[in-house]
Amino acid sequence: MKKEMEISREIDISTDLGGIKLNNPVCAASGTFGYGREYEPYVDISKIGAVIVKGTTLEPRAGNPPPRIIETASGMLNAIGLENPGINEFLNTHLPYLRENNVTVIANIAGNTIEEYAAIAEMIEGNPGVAGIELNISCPNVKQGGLQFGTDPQMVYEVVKAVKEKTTLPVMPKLSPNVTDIVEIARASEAGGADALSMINTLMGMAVDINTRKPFLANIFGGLSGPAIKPVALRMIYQVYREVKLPILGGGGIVNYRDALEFLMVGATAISVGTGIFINPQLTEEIVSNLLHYMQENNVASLSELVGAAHQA
Amino acid sequence: MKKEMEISREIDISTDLGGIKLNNPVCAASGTFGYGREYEPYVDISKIGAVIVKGTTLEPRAGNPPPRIIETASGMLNAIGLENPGINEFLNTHLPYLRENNVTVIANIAGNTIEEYAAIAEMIEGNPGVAGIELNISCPNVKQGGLQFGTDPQMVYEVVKAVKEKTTLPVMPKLSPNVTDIVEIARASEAGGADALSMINTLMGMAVDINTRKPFLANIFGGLSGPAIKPVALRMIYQVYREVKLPILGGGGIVNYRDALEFLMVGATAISVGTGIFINPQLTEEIVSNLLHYMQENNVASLSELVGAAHQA
Amino acid sequence: MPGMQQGLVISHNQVNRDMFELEFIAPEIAEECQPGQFIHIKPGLRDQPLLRRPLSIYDVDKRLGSVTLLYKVVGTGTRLLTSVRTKEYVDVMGPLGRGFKLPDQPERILLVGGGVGIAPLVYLARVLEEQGCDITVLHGTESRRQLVAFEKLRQIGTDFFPATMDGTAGYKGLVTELLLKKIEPKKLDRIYTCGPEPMMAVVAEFAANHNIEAEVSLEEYMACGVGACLGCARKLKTNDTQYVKVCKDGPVFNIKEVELYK
Amino acid sequence: MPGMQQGLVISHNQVNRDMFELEFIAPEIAEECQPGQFIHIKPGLRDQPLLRRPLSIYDVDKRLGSVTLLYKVVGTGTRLLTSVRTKEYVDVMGPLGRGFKLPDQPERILLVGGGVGIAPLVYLARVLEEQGCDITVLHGTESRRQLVAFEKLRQIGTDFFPATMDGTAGYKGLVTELLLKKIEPKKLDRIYTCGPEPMMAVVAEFAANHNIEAEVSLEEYMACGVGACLGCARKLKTNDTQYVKVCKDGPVFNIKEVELYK
Ligand SMILES: Cc1cc2nc3c(=O)[nH]c(=O)nc-3n(C[C@H](O)[C@H](O)[C@H](O)COP(=O)(O)OP(=O)(O)OC[C@H]3O[C@@H](n4cnc5c(N)ncnc54)[C@H](O)[C@@H]3O)c2cc1C
Ligand SMILES: Cc1cc2nc3c(=O)[nH]c(=O)nc-3n(C[C@H](O)[C@H](O)[C@H](O)COP(=O)(O)OP(=O)(O)OC[C@H]3O[C@@H](n4cnc5c(N)ncnc54)[C@H](O)[C@@H]3O)c2cc1C
Ligand SMILES: Cc1cc2nc3c(=O)[nH]c(=O)nc-3n(C[C@H](O)[C@H](O)[C@H](O)COP(=O)(O)O)c2cc1C
Ligand SMILES: Cc1cc2nc3c(=O)[nH]c(=O)nc-3n(C[C@H](O)[C@H](O)[C@H](O)COP(=O)(O)O)c2cc1C
Ligand code: FES
Ligand code: FES
Repeated sequence: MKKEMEISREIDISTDLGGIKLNNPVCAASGTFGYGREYEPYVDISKIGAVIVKGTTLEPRAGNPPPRIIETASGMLNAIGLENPGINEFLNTHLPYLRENNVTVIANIAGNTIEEYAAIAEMIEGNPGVAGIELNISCPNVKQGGLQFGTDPQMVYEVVKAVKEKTTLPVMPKLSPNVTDIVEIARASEAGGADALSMINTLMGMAVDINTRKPFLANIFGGLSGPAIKPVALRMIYQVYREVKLPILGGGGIVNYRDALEFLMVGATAISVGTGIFINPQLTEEIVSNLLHYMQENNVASLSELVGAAHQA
Repeated sequence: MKKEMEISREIDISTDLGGIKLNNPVCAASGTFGYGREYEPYVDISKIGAVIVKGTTLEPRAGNPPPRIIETASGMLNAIGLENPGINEFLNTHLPYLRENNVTVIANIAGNTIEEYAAIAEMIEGNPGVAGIELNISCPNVKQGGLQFGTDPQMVYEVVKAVKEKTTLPVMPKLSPNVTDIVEIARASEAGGADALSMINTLMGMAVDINTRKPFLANIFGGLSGPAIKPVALRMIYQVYREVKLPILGGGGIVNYRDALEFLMVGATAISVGTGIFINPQLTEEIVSNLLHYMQENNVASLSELVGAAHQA
Repeated sequence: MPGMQQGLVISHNQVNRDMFELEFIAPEIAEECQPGQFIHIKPGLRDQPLLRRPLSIYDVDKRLGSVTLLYKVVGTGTRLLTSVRTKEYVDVMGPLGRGFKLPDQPERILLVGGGVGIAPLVYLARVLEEQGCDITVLHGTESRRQLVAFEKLRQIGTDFFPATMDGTAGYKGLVTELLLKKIEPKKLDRIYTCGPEPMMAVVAEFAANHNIEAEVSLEEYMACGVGACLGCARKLKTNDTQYVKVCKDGPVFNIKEVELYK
Repeated sequence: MPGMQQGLVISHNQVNRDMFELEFIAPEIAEECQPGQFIHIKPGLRDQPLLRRPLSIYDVDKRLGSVTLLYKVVGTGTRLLTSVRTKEYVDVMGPLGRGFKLPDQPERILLVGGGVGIAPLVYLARVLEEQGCDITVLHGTESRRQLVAFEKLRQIGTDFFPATMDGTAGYKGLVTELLLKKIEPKKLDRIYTCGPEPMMAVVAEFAANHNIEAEVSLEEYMACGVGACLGCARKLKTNDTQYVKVCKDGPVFNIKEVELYK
């Protein structure tokens, strides 16, 4: 008993996500944790692995008209439309707050063109308090007629490369699952110089209001998140882990530590929770403590014993 | 009251799925209803819109080792591996039984090569009692190193074309949702001469057994079905309905008549239920009667008023 | 500061065909409750339904540390909630949102509630009464059976006037007709309203015509309930360029700021 | 013919820390039940858990039209099942599968159950007893508390011998040790067994060594429960080329046909 308690103190779950140092592997996913403030009453935000802030664009965006969200079976659809105050406001208002509160911050950035991505990265450069950049490449590329960056390997390569040229921070593209071959996209990211991969963003879906006989969301389509998508997320991470050597931030439907373990075992170095936070704002904390408990009970000395474990024959 | 009951008798919900005549629009999905026999104690199988039989190959197949199935949040993964007795056994044993029971039968066929698909279609040709052929193009193409037919537009085009050349029956490819651009695949099907489209097959997913730290399914990956995938299915049908003029058999996660209505409204001419049958073997019947009731209550005189309704501005 | 707690259910009663009153002990939450705020409650412990559901604070007993909710069964979540028994726990977050702005001094107040929209007005009435306000309540429902807050409002000491569509109690017809017929605007300092938007739209017009301060409580689908997901967006006026978040900027808004659906 | 019914729960009792006995009225199903068959039950009415769960027929009262299940709480479905109250309904399909092959004439029978694997053996004992068989039961569990079928088996009139790992009742140790030490194979005509596979593997060896007819009841994950989905596949012997379906070809198999996991 005494021995176990000692071990517990010694278990180190800090981790390195392609140069992004995390005290623990459990992060808050972009768009689900605002800029950290909103959840301050519920959780010590400085203890979260990293807070990945709301997707931020060059200019402020008003977002989509409502309804923006609707619940589905074990999931939800969202079509927020990247409402955000723009990169300046983020750097001037939100980042200082997060820095003061000792939060590990990953900036999530989005653009309509490669130049926009690069410009935002350049503006972030030099601002203390940002540990890394997550590239939301699931937005439509206006120059290419709305085709999403994240579905074309060539565009993925170019966006990553352009951003890498403008920043010294670790860069982590967030892959869209709405593709035929996720490995191809991961390889393109690697070729572009990505330091890590974030997987997965939401699946594109929709719902119909049978009373009005219209699409439920004003935007028609929305991103599906929550437990419903976990099997797809696990599969994609498993596939990519075998073929690409970059560390992976895994997420999609995690609502408890057992889910988190599945993600580690298929190959995620760290995990992110999104929708789960809406239900339980203390989820990040809870997963960390259950993870420690699990490791202790099962004599797992380090996270690396778990990462990719499901690939062993 | 009396008036309503009269209307009810007059509502005609028979429909035409690219030449496949259905007495009602609610079908049993392939692989979930065996060859009909298993559910005979629970439901009048002759009254089902169509029974789409288990995917059948040229030669008998033993299928994958267990575990083959595992439940997930609002869904399940399956990796049956196309266990089936082969096309001969289907034609000699199962088809006569179904014919005797006046079941509307759609044959679901699968092959490793284009030639196999064509050969099976040819063998079916001339056998009375098959109303149409559903092409399962989600199987790996052995000639192309395992890449699925259903993810490459060119292969889809060729498979459909080859089958059409060997049969006079309506041909309906069943589209895989694991693609970047479902509309492209639908267009390829149309170009190949498809009479209808079946959408969607399962999403590829996986699950990990955290106790053994191994993939739960012996096959590692499995197909995700059930309510979890409904938003993705609806979205894809909505997209295809706008661009391709073929009638659509819609399914993926339908467990009640409200789900069925959503599928009709995004553009499905008929619907299929799979996983839902495991929970409620009488689901096809129940949906038909609830649909009739809904149409009556809402003064909907024909299915066509509902099909695609969500596209009206 | 809002919090998250397991609230011990001490009473849970069906008050009519589809409405329930649920009282739970959660002292830290009860202590903070302001009228017009809401509780974000998880119906059931599993993923289905997945998200929490927002319910207005119907009543609070700070001494006991309890909060009471009044809810109508409309779907999955509310149906599941009905199965919670006393001595069991409910997972609650709150109090959330911006509540009603209270008058600085005793005033003559009108509350107009429609259906289950009466919920936030009851705790509001209690607090206003404690401040010495003079309170008139109009409550419109389908039928006598839905006048579930009558007893509480009478005990609090309000003047209560029901309107029922079927005439089984009080005025027969819309509560807005009752408002226009019965209420003398000159005798009013302030109005608070919650209910169907077309009803509130009439209240808004009434308030505007007579230049009376008024607030409304709005609804939108919610996920986080705290302003993090940006899901519960609404343009207060059609031509606004920005969306407010009903969960954080509301649910209560000044009636002049809002364009209500008719 | 199997059917699907809403079974009216007439009793539902917790029999130890994690085991429950659930009795429901479903006359058409009860009428058809054979020992060794199972009921496919939907825990809860929502999509979670999504699928039905197979539970063996523990006992049947054909006069009353009732079926009793004995289940152990191991996960989502069984946990949810515990919340069903008497006078509520459970959604049941059955009886499903191929049950035990009964002897043509009165025989000397041994039943070997491990843990909750005792479930199908109880109704089997009842039917065998009615046929005039001479029945010995061995039941192995962790502790005295899990010997939940003792009372029923005694009333039925079997010779009951427990084995508990902690020695709180009967033989201290594995039920298979008890089997090897206590049972005289010459006095046996037939064995039926259900429990953990390593336990059943020892029974299989015992039966083979002494050339005694024996049957086992197997488990696999199930979706449809009727042979339609091909989900519950199992190769009975490692070198078989075909898979049986446990739900339809089983769950009961002749012990000689099966290679058990050790
Ligand atoms: C701030 C606020 C306070 C509220 N206070 C109360 C209250 O005190 N008592 C009460 O009975 N209800 C209240 N509601 C409404 C309540 O939140 C919804 O009725 C409830 O969430 C429905 O959940 P459900 O799972 O039963 O329904 P669902 O199965 O989710 O949906 C059933 C129907 O209810 C409607 N609905 C569902 N969720 C919402 C939502 N968030 N907003 C608006 N409509 C919705 C939909 O139109 C749908 O057709 C409040 C809503 C808000 C936003
Ligand atoms: C023919 C048959 C008869 C059975 N009879 C009984 C019985 O009389 N009493 C009883 O308590 N149990 C019986 N079982 C096992 C019972 O079906 C499972 O314990 C139950 O389905 C678990 O459901 P859950 O949702 O609680 O667990 P889950 O949350 O689904 O899983 C919890 C754990 O249980 C195991 N498990 C889940 N489902 C199955 C399954 N279908 N087969 C094997 N293991 C599973 C898994 O390993 C998992 O780790 C029987 C199984 C079969 C196939
Ligand atoms: C309301 C909402 C808003 C989101 N906004 C963003 C965003 O701005 N940028 C981004 O990259 N991902 C965004 N996401 C995706 C999440 O970060 C996450 O990848 C996804 O929800 C899957 O994880 P989950 O199932 O744990 O929620 C958003 C998700 C939700 C539900
Ligand atoms: C156990 C199982 C077996 C299946 N087998 C086949 C098959 O042989 N051929 C095929 O085209 N689809 C097969 N499917 C896919 C279903 O026909 C259906 O397209 C899919 O399950 C989505 O619908 P649902 O959510 O209603 O189940 C199978 C699905 C399941 C669950
Ligand atoms: S519900 Fe999340 S911002 Fe309002
Ligand atoms: S569970 Fe479907 S075949 Fe056995």
